[in-house]
Amino acid sequence: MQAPGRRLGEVILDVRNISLSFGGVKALADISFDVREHEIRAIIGPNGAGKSSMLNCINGVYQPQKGSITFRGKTFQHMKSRQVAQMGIARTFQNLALFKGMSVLDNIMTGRNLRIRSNIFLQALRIGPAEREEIRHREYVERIIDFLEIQAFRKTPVGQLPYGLQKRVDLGRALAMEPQVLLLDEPMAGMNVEEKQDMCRFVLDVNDEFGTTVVLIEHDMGVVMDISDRVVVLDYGRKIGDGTPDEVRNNPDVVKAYLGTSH
Amino acid sequence: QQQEQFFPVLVYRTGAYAPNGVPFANGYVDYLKLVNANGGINGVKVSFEECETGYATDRGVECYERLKGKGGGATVFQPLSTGITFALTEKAPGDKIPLITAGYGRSESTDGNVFKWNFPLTGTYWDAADVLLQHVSKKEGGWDKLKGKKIALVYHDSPYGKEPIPLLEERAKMHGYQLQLLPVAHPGVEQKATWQQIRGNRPDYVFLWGWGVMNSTALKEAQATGYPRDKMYGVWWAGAEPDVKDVGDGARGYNALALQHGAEPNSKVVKDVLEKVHGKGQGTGPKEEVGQVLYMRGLIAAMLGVEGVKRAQERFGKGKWMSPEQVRWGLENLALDQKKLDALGFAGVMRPISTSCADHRGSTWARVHTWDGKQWKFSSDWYQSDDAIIKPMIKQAADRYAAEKKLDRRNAADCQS
Amino acid sequence: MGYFLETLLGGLMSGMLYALVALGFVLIFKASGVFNFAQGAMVLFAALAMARLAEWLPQWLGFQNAVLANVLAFIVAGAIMFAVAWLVERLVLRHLVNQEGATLLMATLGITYFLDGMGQTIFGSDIYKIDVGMPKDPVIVLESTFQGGILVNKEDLYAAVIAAALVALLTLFFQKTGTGRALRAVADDHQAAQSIGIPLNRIWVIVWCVAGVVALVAGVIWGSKLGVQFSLSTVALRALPVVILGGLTSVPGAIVGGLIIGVGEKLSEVYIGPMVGGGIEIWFAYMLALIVLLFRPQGLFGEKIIDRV
Amino acid sequence: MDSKNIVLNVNGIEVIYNHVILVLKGVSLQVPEGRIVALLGGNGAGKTTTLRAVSNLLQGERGEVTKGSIELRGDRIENLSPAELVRRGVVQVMEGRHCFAHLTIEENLLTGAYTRAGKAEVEASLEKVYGYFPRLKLRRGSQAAYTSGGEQQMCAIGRALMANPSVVLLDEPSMGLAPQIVEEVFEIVKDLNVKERVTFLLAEQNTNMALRYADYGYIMESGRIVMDGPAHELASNEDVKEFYLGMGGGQRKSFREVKSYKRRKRWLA
Amino acid sequence: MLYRENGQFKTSYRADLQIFPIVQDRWAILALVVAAFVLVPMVASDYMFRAILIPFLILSLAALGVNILVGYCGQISLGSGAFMAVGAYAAYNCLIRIDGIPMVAAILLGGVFATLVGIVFGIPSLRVRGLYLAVATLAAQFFCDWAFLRVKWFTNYTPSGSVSVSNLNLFGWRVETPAERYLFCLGFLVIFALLAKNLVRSAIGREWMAIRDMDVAAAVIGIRPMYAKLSAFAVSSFIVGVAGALWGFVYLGAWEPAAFSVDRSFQLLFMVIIGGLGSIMGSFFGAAFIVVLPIFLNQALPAVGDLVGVPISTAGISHAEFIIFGALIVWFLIVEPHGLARLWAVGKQKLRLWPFPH
Ligand SMILES: Nc1ncnc2c1ncn2[C@@H]1O[C@H](COP(=O)(O)OP(=O)(O)OP(=O)(O)O)[C@@H](O)[C@H]1O
Ligand SMILES: Nc1ncnc2c1ncn2[C@@H]1O[C@H](COP(=O)(O)OP(=O)(O)OP(=O)(O)O)[C@@H](O)[C@H]1O
Ligand SMILES: [Mg+2]
Ligand SMILES: [Mg+2]
Repeated sequence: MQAPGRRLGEVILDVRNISLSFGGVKALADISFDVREHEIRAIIGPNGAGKSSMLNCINGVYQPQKGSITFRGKTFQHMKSRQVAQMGIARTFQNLALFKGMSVLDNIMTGRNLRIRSNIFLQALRIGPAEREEIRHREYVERIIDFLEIQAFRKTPVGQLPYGLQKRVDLGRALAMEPQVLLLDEPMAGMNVEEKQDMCRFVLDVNDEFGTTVVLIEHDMGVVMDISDRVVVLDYGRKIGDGTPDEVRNNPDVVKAYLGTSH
Repeated sequence: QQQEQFFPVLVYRTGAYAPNGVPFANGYVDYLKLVNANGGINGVKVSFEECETGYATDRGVECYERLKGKGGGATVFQPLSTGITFALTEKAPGDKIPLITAGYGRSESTDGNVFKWNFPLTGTYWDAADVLLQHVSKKEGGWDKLKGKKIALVYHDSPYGKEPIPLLEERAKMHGYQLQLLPVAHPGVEQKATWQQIRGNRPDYVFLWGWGVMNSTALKEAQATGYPRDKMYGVWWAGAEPDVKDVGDGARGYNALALQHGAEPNSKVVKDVLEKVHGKGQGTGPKEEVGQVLYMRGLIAAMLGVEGVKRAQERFGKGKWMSPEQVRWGLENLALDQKKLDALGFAGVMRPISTSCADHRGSTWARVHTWDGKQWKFSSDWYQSDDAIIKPMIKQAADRYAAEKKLDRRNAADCQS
Repeated sequence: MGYFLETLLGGLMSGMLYALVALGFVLIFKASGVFNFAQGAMVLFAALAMARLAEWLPQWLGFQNAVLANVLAFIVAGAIMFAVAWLVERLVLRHLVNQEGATLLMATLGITYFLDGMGQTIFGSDIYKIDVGMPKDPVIVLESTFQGGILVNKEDLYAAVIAAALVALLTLFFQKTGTGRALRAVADDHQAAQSIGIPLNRIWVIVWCVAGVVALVAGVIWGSKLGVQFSLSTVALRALPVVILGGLTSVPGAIVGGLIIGVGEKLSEVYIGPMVGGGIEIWFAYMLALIVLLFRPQGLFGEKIIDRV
Repeated sequence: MDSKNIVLNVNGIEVIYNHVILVLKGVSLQVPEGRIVALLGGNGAGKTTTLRAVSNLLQGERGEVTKGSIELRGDRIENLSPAELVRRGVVQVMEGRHCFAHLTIEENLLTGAYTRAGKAEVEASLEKVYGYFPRLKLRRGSQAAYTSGGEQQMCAIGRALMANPSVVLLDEPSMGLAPQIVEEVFEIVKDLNVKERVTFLLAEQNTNMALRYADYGYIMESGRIVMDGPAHELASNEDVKEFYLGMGGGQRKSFREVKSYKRRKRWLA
Repeated sequence: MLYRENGQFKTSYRADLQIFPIVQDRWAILALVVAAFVLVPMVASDYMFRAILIPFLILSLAALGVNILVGYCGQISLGSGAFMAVGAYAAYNCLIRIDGIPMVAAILLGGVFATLVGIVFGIPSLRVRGLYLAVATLAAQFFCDWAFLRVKWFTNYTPSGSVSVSNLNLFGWRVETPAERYLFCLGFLVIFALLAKNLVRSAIGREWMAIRDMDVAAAVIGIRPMYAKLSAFAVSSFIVGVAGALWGFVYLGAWEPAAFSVDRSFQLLFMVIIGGLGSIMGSFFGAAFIVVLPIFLNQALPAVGDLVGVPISTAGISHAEFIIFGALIVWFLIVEPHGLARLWAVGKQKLRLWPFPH
């Protein structure tokens, strides 16, 4: 099931034999999978399977004890967060890691930080180039705000927003980085169907218009099966399935470990 | 209606140094009340206002600013804090208000040629240190006996505590005793390590340059480490009742300088205060406190200010209100001889004082008193500090100050004004 | 050698006294996540109450017995500290549930000012004496082994023993699962704790009350050593590095921290101080704490700082 | 509904945050004894706020009920402390988990039983919760902060159950849980409801599930109740189907398809 | 009804990016600044200048600096007093050791040295956080206190260790009268406030806030914690250092380390918390509250006492001052935990709605 006009490219992100454990808990055991350019890749699995930990490894938040990650042909033992960001990988968080004291606008503006060129003195004086730069980025961020339909909350401190909107802001912040790969950790948790539809639309649009590769963790099987190209299934640190949604849906291991019978 | 002579009173009745600040303030205020009870300064009534500094420099500066313009111009400021003195020394010349720092403040401000507005009357810390050394050397049997002796200075780690160091070092060079410097951080309640060092080092004498709780703490620690109290000598700010009161017997034998006076419950001025101020129910503090060491110092400080006014009136018009500038002249030309002192009721409390343009200190006399477990008793004769040593030090320090400030020394003509 | 041991011993004993003050901080922090800036003021307030009551009660009630006076004063001062705890909860903490640490810290600062002012208004600002009959003069032991012997301060020794006993008691209290766990829960999340029925109000009164009693004990011991006066509240500043070194949430940490800081600062002042002009003990204590923090950011026994997305 | 059996009666409440933000504009709802009532609505509708108002947890958020009344079995409860409410059997599972980060999973659960005496009973409850969520048992010794999102959610639910409540306010229990577990949670709800007559007020985004298990539903929008009715009626309402169940025209729409008709309208890159 | 931004549409982002997007605010602030520069010097008394306005301005400046570190970057610091001291002593040494150096340059150099020291003591912040960090900064405080007492070179070998500065002049303009001193400080404050405001609403300010609110997430979007924290320490201690130099030069004239003791550090921290963490405006409110209120109480209480016919003693007044001050702090926090600045904002919001209740 592939949208017309969308080609999957080469492998852009290749995760090889990643192992990660915390004390006695083996969060990830020898996990390998790849992500191809422009695709929407879902990761699913029961609670505590290691999905978020996987993203954390790609992201440089956790450092896997074993394995390597290859991004665009370059291989890393483990990555540094800033490096990852500079290479064009952005992410959202499962537990909302927004900057609580800042407004929606400022939160999304932080996503542009890597692209700010003027130095601290120019910023302090805010003359010419610094101001122009600020406005340029502001314009970009405003487009994201329009896109995510959160214009009305532009200046609201994010702490006061309802949960679902915070999730959108989180997405907005990631989008502001103009990423090549977008890692989404349960972006649709705590939303009703209509809102999930909106979120899906955002994700699909980004994927479509910019060819952004998306890695998506989600528990709503409807969403996963509908919009992803390929799915990885983790189960307590092990990989138990990998393939198109249809393949995964019919994989007995997956059904047993995760989907249950009702789906 | 005649203008009243306004005395600002900077006090600290709360905070870490309150136990010592309160009796001083009470004495100061009571004396002003006594002056009024006696009809004012040649008929000029005295008014006053307290301002709480908490011994903090910035609060002190605020008080100064608040009170300096009152009553046509504050007569004289007495900050009772070395820190505030330093700050006001910079401000007073601009505002043309004299500062009396009786027994504290910067030692070099004795040099009236440079420090036109400062009056460290009755003695400075250099005098104090010198007198202590004289006393100790006398005990030992001569200056030469000090050779090889160890003297530890336990001092409040601030300009106040550091003032005596140059003199002690100067004398150490001359007489070959060993000086050990032991600073104690504000407010002085932590001295365990200090006294541990003293116990390790066993100095022959300990000089105590403390203020407030630091003094009583030092005595307690001395007791706890078994250092003999009779080998301890305090400066005149470390020799009053609050310092020893709650140590009680543990402080027996402890000596301290008396800034001329000690506790003087029997002096005439005390009786006057009891009769004319306390007797009328206008006393500022508790009755028992009248005549105690710091109370007396408050009285004397106030008296010096009042006498400055009186002296100024002699030149600028008896019974008139004196401007601060005129008072400054009065302070610079003080001539409190024994007769005047007797008349004021200060007989036996202090020695005559006379100042001049060059000498703003007026007296270099001091003696030692000792705590016997119940009260302070004089235990030495009068000493006079050695100007042969101190004068050059004053000159040098004052010159430095003048150079830094790009000030010229006052000339003879200026001295007349 | 004897001198070294003596310094060490002195350090250990003053360490115990720091620990006693530190304990107050730890208790309140552990149980509510509030850094109680007012601990020093509470020590002062309690000590002032104790000192003055021991003077006043015999006058009011017309008896002479000094022991009785002290006992009564201690009890009444304890009751006063309880009242303080109750008022603090009623008037302050109750209204600041779920607020950030900085806000609560600031509120305890307000309490500090209030207590300082109140204490001095009610009890006066002179130096007062607490005399619970602690021996002041030193004893020299092991004179045969070391030249000059080792000087031991009985007063310190008693104080250290009392402090140790108190600490042991409180450790037990916290280990006793139910309450201890609830307190930790409150510190983690006021709201969630409320949502499962932990009565914040009562817990806070209890904890502040215990902290008040600890402050009273600290006040009595320090007060009898140093005299009761405003500067007593500055012992809080000495106890801070102790709390941090031991870990903000650990009762035993307060002890170990206290001992380390006590010994560290005394040794440094005695052995390093003279080389650099002295007066280094206070910053040395803080530097010591800082160095430990570089290796263990949560202090020696503190709960690991949670750092997770 | 039979008014005698109403446990929880919320009557026209208005809630203001921070003295200025008016969020609830007169919300009324009733929860009958032994029933499951669902509270539905989009993001920011005010579900959480309603639950907070009931459980009196508003204060910590600087919110207050300015109008209306809330009654529990006929008694006004606006001024009770949350702890007192728990004593009366009302427990809330807060949105966003709020586990005690430094406590282990097991300690979290045991803290949930704070109001209960009787060691043995608590022990039994603990076993019961572990029975419901075996994953928790596996991770019992781990500090809550270091467990996965779903595990924390289980912990939060389990912790509330440990209080042995008679009325549970559940705020988005299914958030972040795997599909099976979601199902299980609702089964637990049903189970407790049937076997122990526990009453539930359930704020939930998973409308589908909620309406399947609830007896009655309220739908909120921007601070008001806009629709209510028995669950099965709501479930068959066309608007509800369209907006809350994602079943325009009786058929579940693919998430991929939704996009195509809305897309041009919005994204103006 | 009057205070409303309805109908004020911003047509460009530049317009929206102004410091005060609402016209009324802009005019009000402009009027305030003009009044501060023109009106105040005409009407204020000497006492106002020297005892209230000047310390208020200087401590506002210091609070501003502290707010950048504590309020914006979330690094609790109790070492601000030390950085003030470094600023003051460094400026003093520049002034006396570099011939012919203009005073402004000396003051700014004081700031530069404070920056260096600030960065050094900021390094632990890379590992240590929260209250634990506060203690690390206290180490800075006590160390600096000690160093300025003990190292004689800093105090130019004055025997007492107290230093003094006089003859302030700014490129030939002798800053002599209180009004001139006031204007001098005001100039510094306005410029620094503007620069600081620019910083906190630029990328760097967002970095600081991001680090404060959620450092892991900040790292993930490419913010370097080290750069953000150390730059906050640097900017903050620069401003605090300048304020310290002004405190010594302009307000005190002569000072000793006690002028920058740990009490000052606490005072500054209180200012930013009471005023509002993460708010430039809050620094001013906080400074006003902490500097002016005690003085006001100190003067108002006797009057009140007279009014009701109970003369209060000096001690009584200052105790009452403590009590009232403490109670007010608590009261304000209960009314608005996020400080006076937030209270102000909420007030404005209410005004906007007025006369409707919501
Ligand atoms: N920092 C950590 N320290 C200790 N254990 C951890 C840590 N991070 C994750 N774990 C453990 O690793 C396992 C995997 O966690 P992870 O967060 O990756 O799960 P997940 O698949 O995202 O689950 P969910 O769907 O519930 O979010 C869990 O059991 C969790 O408790
Ligand atoms: N602490 C707060 N301060 C100010 N406003 C708040 C606060 N909490 C919530 N709000 C506002 O109240 C409104 C309702 O929020 P609430 O959390 O009750 O919604 P909800 O229905 O639970 O949404 P969600 O499904 O996203 O959880 C929102 O507009 C939100 O911005
Ligand atoms: Mg996860
Ligand atoms: Mg909600």
